[in-house]
Amino acid sequence: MILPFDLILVLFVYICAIAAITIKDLLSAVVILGAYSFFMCLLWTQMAAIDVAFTEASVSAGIGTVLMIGAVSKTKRRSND
Amino acid sequence: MIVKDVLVILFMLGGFFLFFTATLGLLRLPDFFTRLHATGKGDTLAALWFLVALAVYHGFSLTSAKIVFIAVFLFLAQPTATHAISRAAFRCGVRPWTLERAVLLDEDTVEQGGEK
Amino acid sequence: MTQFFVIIGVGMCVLVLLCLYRATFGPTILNRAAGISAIGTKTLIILLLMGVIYDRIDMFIDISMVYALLNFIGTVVLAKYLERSGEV
Amino acid sequence: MIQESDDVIVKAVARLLVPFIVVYALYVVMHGHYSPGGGFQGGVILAASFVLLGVSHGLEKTRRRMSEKAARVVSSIGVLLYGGIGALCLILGGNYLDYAKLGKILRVTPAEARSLGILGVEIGVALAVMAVMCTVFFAIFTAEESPEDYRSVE
Amino acid sequence: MFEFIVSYYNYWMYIGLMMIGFYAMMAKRNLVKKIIGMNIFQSAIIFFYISTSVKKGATVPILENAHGHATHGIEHGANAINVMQYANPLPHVLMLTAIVVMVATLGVALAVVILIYRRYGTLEEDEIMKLVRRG
Amino acid sequence: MKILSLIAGVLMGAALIYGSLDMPKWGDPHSPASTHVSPYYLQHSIEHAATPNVVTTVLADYRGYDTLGETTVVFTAGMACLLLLGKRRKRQGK
Amino acid sequence: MEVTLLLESTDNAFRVMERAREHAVGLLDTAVQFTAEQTRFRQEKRGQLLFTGTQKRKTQFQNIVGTTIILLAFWMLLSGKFDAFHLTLGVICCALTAYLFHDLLFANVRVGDMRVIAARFIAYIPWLIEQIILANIHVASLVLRRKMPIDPQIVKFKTKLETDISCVTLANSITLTPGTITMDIKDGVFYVHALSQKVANELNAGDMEDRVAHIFMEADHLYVEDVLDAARIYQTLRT
Repeated sequence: MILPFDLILVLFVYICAIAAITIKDLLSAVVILGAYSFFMCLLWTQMAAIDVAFTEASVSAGIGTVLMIGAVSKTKRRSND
Repeated sequence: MIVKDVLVILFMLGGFFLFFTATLGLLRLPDFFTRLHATGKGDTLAALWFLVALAVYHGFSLTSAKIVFIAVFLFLAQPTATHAISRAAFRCGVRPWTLERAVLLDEDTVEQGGEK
Repeated sequence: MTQFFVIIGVGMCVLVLLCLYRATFGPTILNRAAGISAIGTKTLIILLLMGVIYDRIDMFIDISMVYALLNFIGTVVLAKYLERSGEV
Repeated sequence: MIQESDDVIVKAVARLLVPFIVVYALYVVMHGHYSPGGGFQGGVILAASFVLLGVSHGLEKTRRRMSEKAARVVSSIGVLLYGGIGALCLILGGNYLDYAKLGKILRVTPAEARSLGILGVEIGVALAVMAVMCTVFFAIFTAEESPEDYRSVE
Repeated sequence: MFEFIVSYYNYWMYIGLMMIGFYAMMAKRNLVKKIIGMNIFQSAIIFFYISTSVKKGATVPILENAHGHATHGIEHGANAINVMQYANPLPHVLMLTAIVVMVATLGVALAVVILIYRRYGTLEEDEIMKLVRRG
Repeated sequence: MKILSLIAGVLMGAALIYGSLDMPKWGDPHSPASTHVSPYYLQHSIEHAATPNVVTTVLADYRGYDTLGETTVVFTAGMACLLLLGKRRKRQGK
Repeated sequence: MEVTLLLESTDNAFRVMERAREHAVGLLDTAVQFTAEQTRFRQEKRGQLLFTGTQKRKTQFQNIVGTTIILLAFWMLLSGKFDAFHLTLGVICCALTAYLFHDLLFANVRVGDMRVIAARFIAYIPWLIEQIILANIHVASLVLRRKMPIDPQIVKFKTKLETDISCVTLANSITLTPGTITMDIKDGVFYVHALSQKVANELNAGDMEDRVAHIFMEADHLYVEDVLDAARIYQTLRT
């Protein structure tokens, strides 16, 4: 564990989480969720959980965001809240 | 040993400076296309500096070869992503910002490019 | 030397915060995508710096390579969706 | 969404990168013993290569390599490989998933037999995860948007 | 006091993240927003599990200087490994599989969302409930 | 509704924070989670399975049943997705 | 009188015969020419067909082998373990990947020499990095000033490059040198967004395009010649 990294990264994670649930444009929310996964990966790396970070990196960069964008493209993009 | 450390520090500071200018450009420049100028490629060169610094720090080994591969893939993938997103904006009809804050493009460019 | 790497890493995190401003408050989805692709590159570098701090860089380099190889798929898919739908 | 892209650059770069992504994923699967990685990660990266191929080169070229039917079969093969290795240990006189008994037929020491057993299991997991991710990707991206006969309620 | 905060703030962080996800799952009416909240909730739980595995000053749980020589390990390796030097691998294993299962369930949830949109033409929960009650 | 869910979330958070005060300190090497079974895994991984990556050993060898279950869950999720969205015949009626 | 008549008639007869001989020779000549052309054309076509046919059949195998070798080098650099077990695993994995993806890495087979292209490409990289650094300094100085003196504009130019891989090299080089982004490529026309007038003027000079054309041997038009002269190559291959 590296303490200064931990504090800053947790702050980033909070910013991303709040932004992802408040933005009304679903596509933007999905894209910001991708950034949330980046920071989660960094957080787990600094906690020495390297395999978990590997999984999160490959999942979020390869599949997760793509699936969400596909689902948004098949449904509606705007949301009411 | 000391030469290596100095080299690493110099490269890292250079990369950090380039990252800083790229981020500053991302914040300051007026519209989307000009922001892409700052982020898409200043970042790539800065990442190259950092990778060179790490390769120097780690010495000559297979890890350095992997670092070279990371640089190659970054130089392939990053411009492609920049191009893809800017092309999407161009096709969607986003008007670029110009000096007079008015569109001064010749007509057929707009006709062929922006399909709006 | 480790201190230097930690300081550089924290500085990179501050730059990520500045990019995050563009990613969260960016006027359109395009600006957000630009900010997030910038964050992706910086993430790769921070990962490698953490590897140096832990002194196990040969383990951490694999994750960085995943980001270098796969990070542009999301942007390409997003660009394709925007091109098809035609609205930004 | 999944038809062939008309962008030359994306197509060419995807063409150049896809074989390297696949080899990298296989490296991750095979070297899970010594560096981070393993079946789950390698499977997801393999699926990501197919996603990239499908997004850039269209559905037809992807189907030529991994069709939906093949994905179904491969995912079953992956789970069966995992279970089959366990059952093989059972047949050889050990407990279920006790790879040390594999040394009898492979003629190696029990520790190395366990290592090889781990490798086989990881390959099974990678196949299953890859095929399932491809299935989900195809299912979501080829779903019809809103056919009329579903709109009966309004 | 400072010592107290440093030794417990990580748990509070994950609790706050979990609250954000919980609130999004309950209060947001859009179904995709609910899925995003579910994602955040799951990551918070994974965050908690990984937090329990941390040891101060420990590196990644991949043994050093022991690249696959089983015989050497048997002779003098077993006692030479300092357990305090490596992080606890058990929560990593549990959470590693949890992430992949998370993506698989995400796929199923998105499939259900697409089906709901086909059937009702909207993603807002209250409108869907209105349509369901009407007929 | 929003107020209610906010209250519920805050209540849950308060209860969890109260519970977290009894947790071991963050980064404590002698916490109960890392003293019972994980030292055994760390010490015997090389000896039993010739694998330096302890995570892989625990994943596929010591806890193989667990991973078999997880793989089955992933497989089932894929099949469920296929059932939900796959090409099928038109529904009869309604 | 009669003698002159006789002489004239013989003369005429000789002339007629001469003309007939000329006609015959001409006819024969054209016939010979025609048949020769026909046979040559047929031969050429046959050779061409044979050449392309063998090429097609050969190239799939060659593609698989070439892809395997490249991927095996990549694998060995990644793996770092050179014992028999891991090398066997590597060969199996690379062969499998090459079998699945053989038409991706070498999509358009060209007769040009790959080694020359590789050497020229490697020589191109330092120049590119130098350009990137220079232009990066330019953009950094633009950004750091209080009033940013930028003048964005769209430059449109038609390229002479033919294959897609050289187009991609040019486009990515343009994107990498800061100040310019390739926005779109439509039928060989590049739309480039330039950050300032200076960068746009540099781009219009076309130095980079010439260099890229030099790398992929499109300036020499070796490619077109080689395809037309397939029969000759085939003959030299046969002997």
